[in-house]
Amino acid sequence: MTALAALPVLLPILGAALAVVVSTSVLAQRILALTTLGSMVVVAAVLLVRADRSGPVVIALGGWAPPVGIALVADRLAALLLLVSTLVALAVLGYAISQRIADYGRRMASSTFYPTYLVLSAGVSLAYLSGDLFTLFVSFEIMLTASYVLLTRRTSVQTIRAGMTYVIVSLLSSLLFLTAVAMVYAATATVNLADLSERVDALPPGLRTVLALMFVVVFGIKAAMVPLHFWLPDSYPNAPAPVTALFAGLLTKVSFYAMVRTQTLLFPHDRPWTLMLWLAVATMLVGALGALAQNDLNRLLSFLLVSHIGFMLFGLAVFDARGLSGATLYAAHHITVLATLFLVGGLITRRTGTVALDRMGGLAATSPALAVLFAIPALTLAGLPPTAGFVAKLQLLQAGAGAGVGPTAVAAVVIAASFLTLFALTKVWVRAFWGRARPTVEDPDPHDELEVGTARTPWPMYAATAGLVAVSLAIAVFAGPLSAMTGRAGEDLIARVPYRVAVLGDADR
Amino acid sequence: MNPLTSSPDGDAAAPQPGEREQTPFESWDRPRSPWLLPGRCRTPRRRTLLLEMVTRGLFPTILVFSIYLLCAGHYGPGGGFSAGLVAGLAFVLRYLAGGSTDPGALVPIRPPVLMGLGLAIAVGTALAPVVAGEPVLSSTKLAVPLPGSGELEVVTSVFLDVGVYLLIVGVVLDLLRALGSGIERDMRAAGEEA
Amino acid sequence: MITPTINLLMALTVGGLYAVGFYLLLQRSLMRVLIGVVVLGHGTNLLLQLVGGPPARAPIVGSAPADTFADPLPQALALTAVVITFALTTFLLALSYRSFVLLGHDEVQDDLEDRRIARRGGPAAPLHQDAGPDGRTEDER
Amino acid sequence: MRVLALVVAHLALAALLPLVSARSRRGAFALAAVPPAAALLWALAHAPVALAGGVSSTVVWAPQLDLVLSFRLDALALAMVVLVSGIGALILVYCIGYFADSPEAPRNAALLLAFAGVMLGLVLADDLLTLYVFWELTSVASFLLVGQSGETRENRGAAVQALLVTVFGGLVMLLGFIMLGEAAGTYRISEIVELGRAGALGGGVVTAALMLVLVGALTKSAQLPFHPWLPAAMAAPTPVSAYLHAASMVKAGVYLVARLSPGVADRTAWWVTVIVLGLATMAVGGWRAMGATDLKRLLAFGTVSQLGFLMVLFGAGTRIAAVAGVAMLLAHGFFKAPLFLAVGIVDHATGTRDVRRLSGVGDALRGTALISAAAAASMAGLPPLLGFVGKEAALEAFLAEHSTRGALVEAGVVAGSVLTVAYSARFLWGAFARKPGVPDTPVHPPGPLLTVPAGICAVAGLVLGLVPGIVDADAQSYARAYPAGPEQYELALWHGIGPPLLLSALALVVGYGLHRARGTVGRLAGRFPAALSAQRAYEVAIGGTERLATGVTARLQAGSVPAYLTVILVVVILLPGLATLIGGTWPAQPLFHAVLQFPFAAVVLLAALALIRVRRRLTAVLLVGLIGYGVGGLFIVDGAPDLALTQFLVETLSLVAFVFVLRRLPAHFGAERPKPRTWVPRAVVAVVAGGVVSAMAVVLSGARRAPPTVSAEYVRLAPEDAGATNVVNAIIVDFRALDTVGEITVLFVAAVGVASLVLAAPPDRRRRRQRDVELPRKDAQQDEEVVTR
Repeated sequence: MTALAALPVLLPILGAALAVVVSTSVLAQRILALTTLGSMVVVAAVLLVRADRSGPVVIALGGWAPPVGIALVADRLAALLLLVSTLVALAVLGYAISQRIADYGRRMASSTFYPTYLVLSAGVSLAYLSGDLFTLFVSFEIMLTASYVLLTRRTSVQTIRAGMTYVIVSLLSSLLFLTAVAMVYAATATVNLADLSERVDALPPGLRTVLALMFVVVFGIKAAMVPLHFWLPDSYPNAPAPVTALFAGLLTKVSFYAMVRTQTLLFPHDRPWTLMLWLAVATMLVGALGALAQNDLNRLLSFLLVSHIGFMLFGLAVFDARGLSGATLYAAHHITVLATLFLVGGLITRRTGTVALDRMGGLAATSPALAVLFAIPALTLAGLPPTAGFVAKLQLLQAGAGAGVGPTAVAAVVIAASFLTLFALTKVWVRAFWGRARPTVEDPDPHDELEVGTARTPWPMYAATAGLVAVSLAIAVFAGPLSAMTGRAGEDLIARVPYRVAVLGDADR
Repeated sequence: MNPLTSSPDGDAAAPQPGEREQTPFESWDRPRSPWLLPGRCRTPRRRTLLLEMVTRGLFPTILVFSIYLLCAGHYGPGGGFSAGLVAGLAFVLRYLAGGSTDPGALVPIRPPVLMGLGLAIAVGTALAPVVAGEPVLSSTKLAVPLPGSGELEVVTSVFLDVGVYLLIVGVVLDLLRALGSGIERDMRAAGEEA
Repeated sequence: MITPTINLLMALTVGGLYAVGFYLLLQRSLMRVLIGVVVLGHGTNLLLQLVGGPPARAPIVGSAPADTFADPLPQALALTAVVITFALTTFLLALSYRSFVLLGHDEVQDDLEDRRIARRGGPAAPLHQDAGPDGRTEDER
Repeated sequence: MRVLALVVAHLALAALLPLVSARSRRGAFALAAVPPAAALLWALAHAPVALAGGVSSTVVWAPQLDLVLSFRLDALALAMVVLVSGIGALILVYCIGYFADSPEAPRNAALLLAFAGVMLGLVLADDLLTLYVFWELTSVASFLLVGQSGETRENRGAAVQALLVTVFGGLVMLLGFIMLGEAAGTYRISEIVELGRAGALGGGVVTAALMLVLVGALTKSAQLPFHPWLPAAMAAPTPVSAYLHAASMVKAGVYLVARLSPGVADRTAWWVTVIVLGLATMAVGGWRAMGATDLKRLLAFGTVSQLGFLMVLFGAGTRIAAVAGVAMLLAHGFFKAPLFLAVGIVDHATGTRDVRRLSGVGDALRGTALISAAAAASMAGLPPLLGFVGKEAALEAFLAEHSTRGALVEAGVVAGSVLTVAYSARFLWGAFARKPGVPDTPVHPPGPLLTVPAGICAVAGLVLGLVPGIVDADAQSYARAYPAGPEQYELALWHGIGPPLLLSALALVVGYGLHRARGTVGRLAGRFPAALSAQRAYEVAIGGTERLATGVTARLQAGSVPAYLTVILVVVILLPGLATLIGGTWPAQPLFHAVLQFPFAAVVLLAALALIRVRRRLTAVLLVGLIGYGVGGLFIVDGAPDLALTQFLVETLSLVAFVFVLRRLPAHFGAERPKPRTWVPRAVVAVVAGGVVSAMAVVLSGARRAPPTVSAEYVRLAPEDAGATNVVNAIIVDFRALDTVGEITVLFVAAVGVASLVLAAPPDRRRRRQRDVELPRKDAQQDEEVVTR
């Protein structure tokens, strides 16, 4: 049982290594990838149950008690997001495999896709579980490097620009991250998070602010916080649907998670945290307005992604148990719904041959299944009841309304952003699903990996998407126990002590 | 812009569809031939005899040195990384001397597979203690009886170093395959002098 | 206890590396950006090592008394960082090569869709409007 | 629990209906009418309990969020259930005939039934959040029902408008609900109303919350200035209009006001807003109805007007007004629904709804004309119909106040009644009269499935008017929640000749006069000033939002990577940088620690500076290598041999890799020299950011208080426990081995990526996409300057 928390990290790395070794057999690769992610889901579920029942699951790697060794910590927050993330990764993998079979035939092996996909999952898991600042950096590098590879794989004249934007901005954020780690070590001589949370307290408040803001910038870039978000809508939309879905679902939320983890554990702020309130407002509005200006479906979704990061930032800014609970709940919902929408976007493009909304039309009549698959996550993202988006937003709004005038005013911005989200999604519905059916746009590049403009879509692609819709619905149905748990998670985060005790208290064992 | 390369969108100089890539790595499982022999080298104009001679002598020496670094890491500067990089540099040297026709014969195993094996060994080392009920990534000292007399004390974390070593060698070889042979292939395809 | 303070010379060196790295990062040539990343990486790794404290003996037990050792942890971290920076460098190198192969140059170009929206300056066709008779909006015509 | 089961039954059956539709489209509607009918019977069976105080049921969803599905059947809810489920069932029956075998049938059957379910949930909700859940669902259902297949522009526009306006209101209302719930400590409506009656809801927050809630109510019930969505929504099929936009959904706002008023109507902000907007809506709706030529639009404006009237009654906060409100609520349902259904019949039978083209239809469709006459009479307030009973009560309510407010409102109500009479007459005339100069419209006779449901509604209005005790029992039960006035009032047909009756008569006479003058009035009403048009305001608001979105996005999203990086660096300078300046103290700092640091630092810095100017790629790469070796040298000086060794090896390997790639790249960087206005700002940002980093490092390292205890542990543990004398190596392969695993994973995946990038199928084989034609390079350059300026 001691290895439990390490499995979500080590299994996929092992899987990736073996996937390269067996790269001549695509069947072996598929089985390897699916079993790895499947077992990760199981492990994550067990971790979540254990973390919720009996406190954070901590393992000291190598048997070295932290802060000497690296600790992996699965508390409620980490375990919940890990579970949702692995579920999404599994579903997206199913979609991708099915698409690859449809587009390539059954025999096309790849020495790139499966290993990289698994490495990415490993990086995500490690980021959630890491109890060590430097390991967090390493996990980000694992995750990001894998994402670079996935984004630039089989890149073409059209997509290379997006790849460059993404890689360059991410590299800057990585180097700033490393710089921040160096700064932290300079001031405290430790990189263990629990240890740090004690040592940072001893620093003068001014310097605590410096460090806190450094991490806000570092994670803000990767979480697409305005004004550090510009790279995202320029890069995500150009990747194949499963890749974009995976990125949109996981990467920004991992960064947001890292922001929550560091800010709550290391730098407790005022309640509310005014700077973050402003950043949340900017993120919500700039993202939502950006979405409204788009004609490209994937770009529109990307801007909505940015906008809804602002919702989570709002929860963080309130900086009390309810706010953090809301942010956690929102993150869990956001991971699912964004991945779903991008997968649906992929299905739409596959069917219509285009991402341009003004070249689509009449899909509700020609493809009712697609209409349903789009409508449910769209309503979820817009936060209309009784979806998961509504439940999460409700918690955020309650936290805001209960935290004074400033947060209440920002809650009004949340309302405005929700409205703009609905507006943008209505636009998609009206343009793509209603109106005259338009002729399918021919595949502009029949030789490339992606087949578009075809009515031939294998059912597992729909099934994987529907599976994600089901996850999202499950979040809504089980909102009771879930919100109770995120509530406890929020209290833990504010209290800080449970985490420290779980990591360092065990050292005396 | 280089006039010899394609137009901005890369349309020009297209090889015919169906043309196979000329990377020797695809034939990695064919019988291997000796390396750096006359006749299997690049165009004579670009041969550097001195480099070839030096390489023939240095290559095994460097490899041995890298093994030393691997073993010495626990007690002085060195370790899997440095050792792997040193070994990798030995292959680089060979590549520089022999050109792109050669690296297919460098190792009897494809570089990605080498990388995969290295990584698998490293992760295996991390997971193996779990079977024995120990924490993940923990290491113990093993006493290995030597055939002659006495025992060799081995810290299990050495296996991690071995994994690292293999992986790094694989990475360097893969870089040679891609940035070395791969680019040369592209240059030939574009009609540039390789 | 020694107070681990970075000396002025090293602060200047690190600052210089960062400034040059940042400057190169802001260029359009991907190769320059790449060089900027490498320079920044050197700066970061140096910084990471420096925060351990002023120069001291190599932390190899037995070679010197333990209290004269340099802080080993930042060294280990920096070592990891060096390797990671190397990995990223080679990747970006391959990316700039790919970019060159595809585009015939290695410049980081502006995003087309963003430019399109910037030029349009107003909303596309009203929400519920049909596109034109040829199935396209004025934007594309 | 039972309520939720009822709602779920509606939804579940709705989900299954497409299967039924596949066999029989008529059967689908017939089946769809069953759940609402069952709901009506259930409610009527519980009527005694409901009137005695109400019956509650609760299903816990997410208690942490106070998200509890709680329901309550009381007098007000009972009245609404009669409208929602009773009229709903009748309309679904009507649909059997209306849609017959049209291809639209399957969608409408499922959606109408689903709508009936969520509407039922809405009116039974006893919890603000429960109410909100169903509230927004009705908006979505309305969107889909108005939009239909979305093929015509009219449908799309109307659907979008209805959705955006009502969801906007709903979202604002949600914020109000939450503020209200947080302030009151409960989301239970009955408890909030109790608190309000007890005067325990104080504070500006509650008032602000209530105003936000009103926005929701006003949008949903199509009150000024949000009303235009309702006439636009007439694009929907007539049964949909009859059900959603006359009988049920649009009453949700009125219902919400009626729900909350007992607790909050004594607040000036509340009643002033409701009454003023209600009266204005009543007037504007009535006036616009006079100018309408489409029968459905005429009725829609009439509905707007009537909803304003209902708002006034429920917002007044007096017992008599409340009684009148319940009576009018029911009356409106029973006269407006049959009127719509009649229009549907006329439309079905003649193919038009235009009053200018219809002529002599009354003779051909006698039954329909009769039903319409009864319903329109109820609308106009003629005895012995329920509409008359309600209007009498309303007129009495404000007279009984004996106050200025009462007098003013009374005047408004009478004026509104005049208009109501006028457009009622106009409707009858427009639909059924034989008009001079217009040829008789050809008519296909409708089937009984169309006329019977309409007839039942109209008869119900008559019966309830003749036996007002039924409605009175319900209304009194509801009105008991209000503070008792000086007088008792019972609904009755005959209250004796008093001011209300005289005012009624006056309204009838003047209203009929207005109708006689319809030519002039119609012209005047049709010439509504465009500047005041709320429809125009909606279009401006929506268009403005889109323009704002594009404008903001065009300015921010430059598309240029250097610009993005500059922004990031500026944020670094402004946030942590500024914080360092404010919060940091500069420690006493030696110039150097070891002499050897000088030469290496000099090499590094000089090489770095040279890098900026260099134009040859190879030189640049060599300079980078020089920096790398210099840094390696510094590592040696600092006592990090492992690090130095790795640095040297890595640097060498990097150099080799660079040279490999440089083989194919041009020898020089781009030829153009950047202009000062491009590079100067960049240089400034870069230098300041570099300075910030080094300042931060100095300040933070000067602030360290605790010794590096962790590192001391490493030194202590390494030889014994990890079996290594090289502490750095022990950390790497043992203490922090996970980092190493992670690091080689990065290396692994990067190598995989390099191979995939370089060895991928040559791009030349791909055809370029047509849609993304490259911008000319020159263009891109110019744009870049715009951005950086």
